[in-house]
Amino acid sequence: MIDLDTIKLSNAQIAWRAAQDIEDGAYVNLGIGFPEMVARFQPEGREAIFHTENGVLDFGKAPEKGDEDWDCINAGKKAITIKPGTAFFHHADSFAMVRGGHLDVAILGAYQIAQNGDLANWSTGKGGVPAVGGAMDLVHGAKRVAVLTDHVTKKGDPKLVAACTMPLTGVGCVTRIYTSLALIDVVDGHFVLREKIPAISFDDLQALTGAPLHTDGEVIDLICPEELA
Amino acid sequence: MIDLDTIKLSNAQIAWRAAQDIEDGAYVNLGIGFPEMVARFQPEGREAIFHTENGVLDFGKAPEKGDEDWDCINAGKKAITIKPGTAFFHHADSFAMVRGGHLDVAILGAYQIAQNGDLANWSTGKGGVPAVGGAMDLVHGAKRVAVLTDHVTKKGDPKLVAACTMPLTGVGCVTRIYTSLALIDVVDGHFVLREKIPAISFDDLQALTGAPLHTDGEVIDLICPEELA
Amino acid sequence: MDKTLPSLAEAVAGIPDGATIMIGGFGGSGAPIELIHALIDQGAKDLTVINNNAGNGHVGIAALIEQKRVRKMICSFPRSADPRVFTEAYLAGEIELEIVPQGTLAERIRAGGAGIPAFYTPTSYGTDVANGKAIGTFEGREYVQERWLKADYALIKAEEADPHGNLTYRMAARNFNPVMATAATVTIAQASKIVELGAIDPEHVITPGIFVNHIIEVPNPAQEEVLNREGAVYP
Amino acid sequence: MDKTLPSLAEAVAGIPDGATIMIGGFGGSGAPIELIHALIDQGAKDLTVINNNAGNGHVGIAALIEQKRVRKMICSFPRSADPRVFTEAYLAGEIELEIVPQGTLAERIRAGGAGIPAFYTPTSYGTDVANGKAIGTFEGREYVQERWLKADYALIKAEEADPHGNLTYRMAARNFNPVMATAATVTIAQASKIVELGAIDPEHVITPGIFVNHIIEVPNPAQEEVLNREGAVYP
Repeated sequence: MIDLDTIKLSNAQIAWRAAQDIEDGAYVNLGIGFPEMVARFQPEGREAIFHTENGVLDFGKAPEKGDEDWDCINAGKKAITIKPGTAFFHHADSFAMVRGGHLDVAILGAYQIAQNGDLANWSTGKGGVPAVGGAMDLVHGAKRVAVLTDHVTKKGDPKLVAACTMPLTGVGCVTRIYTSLALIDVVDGHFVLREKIPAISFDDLQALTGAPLHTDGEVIDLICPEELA
Repeated sequence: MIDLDTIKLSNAQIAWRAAQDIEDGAYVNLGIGFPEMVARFQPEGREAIFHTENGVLDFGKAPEKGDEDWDCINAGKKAITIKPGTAFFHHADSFAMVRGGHLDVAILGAYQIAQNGDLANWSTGKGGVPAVGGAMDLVHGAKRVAVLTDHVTKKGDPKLVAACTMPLTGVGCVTRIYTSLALIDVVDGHFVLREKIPAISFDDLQALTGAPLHTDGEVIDLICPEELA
Repeated sequence: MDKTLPSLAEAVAGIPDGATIMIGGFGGSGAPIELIHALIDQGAKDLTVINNNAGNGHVGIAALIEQKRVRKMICSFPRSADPRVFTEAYLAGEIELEIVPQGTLAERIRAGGAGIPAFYTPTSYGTDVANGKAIGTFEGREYVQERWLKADYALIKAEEADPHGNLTYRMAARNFNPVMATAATVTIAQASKIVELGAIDPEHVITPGIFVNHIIEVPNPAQEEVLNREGAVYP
Repeated sequence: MDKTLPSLAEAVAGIPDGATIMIGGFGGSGAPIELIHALIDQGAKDLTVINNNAGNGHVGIAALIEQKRVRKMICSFPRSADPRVFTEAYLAGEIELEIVPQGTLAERIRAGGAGIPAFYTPTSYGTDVANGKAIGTFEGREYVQERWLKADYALIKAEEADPHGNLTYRMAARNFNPVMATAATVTIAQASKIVELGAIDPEHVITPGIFVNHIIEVPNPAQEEVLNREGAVYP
């Protein structure tokens, strides 16, 4: 059996790959946690404008420790900064941007993604305190909804599945999945493999995926910067 | 037959009477035209805050001729001025104030008012160009909807009627009617006469009114300042 | 990223015949006269125009109607004083009219921009304007179901714009402009002044740039009211 | 007209047991800590609290919950890092929870303030959160019907206030505060500074005074985040 830990992409590499798809001038919302990392890898010469649900557009980097202004935070409640071009607005206006289709891309984390684009990322369904936040709005608002995720769970179970077993965040909403092993699109109810890391074979990747992987033309080698490994 | 023209209140007197009912601190919208006159007669010591649908709260008096700034107008497209406390906002926010019940009083003109509080004031139903403006929003938004009107039409027909024959602006919305002869409330589907000018008898007033006038306690003499006649 | 275009003509160049266009303003206040006149010069016809009114005098929307470019008006208050360009076209059966109460018009446009396909309002319940619309009862009271309103283009008038399209408005010229900016596929804003990025305080931005596609500087823009008092005619 | 009250205690004095209270803020940003602590001192219990979150640490809403004053939370994201005041109360069955997606929460509150009893949103369609809600189909797509949300009181945090209750907000501390101000029977705003009438530029007013009943000056207000990093506990 292959040792995934030695071959899989790091979170930084997955985020880097997602960043390569963000066009110049795109309005982008990055989910709390791992997806926030995408902002670090915006290709030079391309300017993305980041939106955060709590009412800030076009914000700057995190401040130095000790320089935080706790009135200036992102949806993850981390301190951010303003920069030329920043705008503040209230929550209803913020979600008008989201729901109204004004974001070009939303990039979220996932527990499970089904081959029809269903996403489960808010509740494991196992009790505890449910907490949905803005994810259910984001998945139906942005023009393109992408997911960043490990290809499998910590226990090794597929996260890309035939049908989600966990409570859904949204129906048929995900269009692209950046995993630790591959780049997969959701097309007409199927997973379509676009890119995979060279260290894994198609068959091994299929074995780690809970629904059939289709191809549509060449599968490209997914190569990410070594220094992010 | 009585000569109404010699006894009836002037528009200024009707507006004056309406102004006496506006409490200190009330938020008030005055309809285009005749109702705008109410602002002139705000009793001393009571401060009303005026709202105009096109996005201004707490505006000042009309500017001197020649001093108009045509970016600063009211719903009647007349020039207004700002004063300490003025706020500007967009149209959706403005009608959130209206529809959301934040106005204390709206005072409108009328073609017909029915004894159940139905109001017709936007279309005579006779063709021409229909134009509704903000009246349909105002009648369902303000906590209190009052009407200023001549008691009868130019032809002498009642404007206070059993049921409106003209297209409705709103259903059961009017609570108080200031006419050129009387002050009448709408209570439980009836016209209740509160005040009338001394120069007209109850019977003559009833004859000019298209539905029964009820009383509930004393009918007070409606006395307005002579200098406004 | 710089959303600035060099000319009004370029800004409106892509608007096709048959387009639905929201035009900001309430009467003349906030009306993007220069953009409307550029649209007249451009020649697009068979337009559906959404505005609170239907023009005044012989400039702006009235001129667009006079040039027979407008198939349909969606508005709350199309009546105007003399000259009565819309009125005559309407009575001659040359232009369609959809009357929408003013607050419902503003809310339908906001809904279009906010991804809300339908909502319920007390406005117009029991009137002819509600004919044919679904009625809902909530907490014992009846409401009329209204649908969102969107457009292919919005032509709006701002006071300041920065290169990312962040906008401010002057006084009551704000009116429908910010909501229309949110509800069109392509929003084109004329601004009295284009300022450098960062010159607008982030707390004073009224329309964030995400809603704006193109900006054009039009210093000292015309006021419809002033033009009409001067008897101006366009073109 | 002057809406200024002399003390936090007077501002919250009238809040009865069982009241529904909107509390502004997103996490600690924009949270009216001093008003919440005055409410704790006042003693009202059996409250329904509407906020994006359910408190952090042992101050603000977390302290209100810890003092067992809250019967029910309506929020989008009640999870918090240690200490987990809400989590423990919830798992112990001591507090009710209504989970609302964040954008739906904001829109329901806006609808409450804007006189819109119900609206349709794509958000939550096909999920457990939509269970039992009416579904509407518009232009071939399904949407969930959501109802307005109103409150007896809103406790909000502003930056500047004038005597008529016109408000501004500081940076992202704006968040839910302006919409909550519109949706409560009584809106009480604490402001870092009360300025004279006319000191706020009419174009910079974010919450017009019509939405505000009482203002109280609270200079140098506490930041929940800072309090929690210091390990603060209230009372």
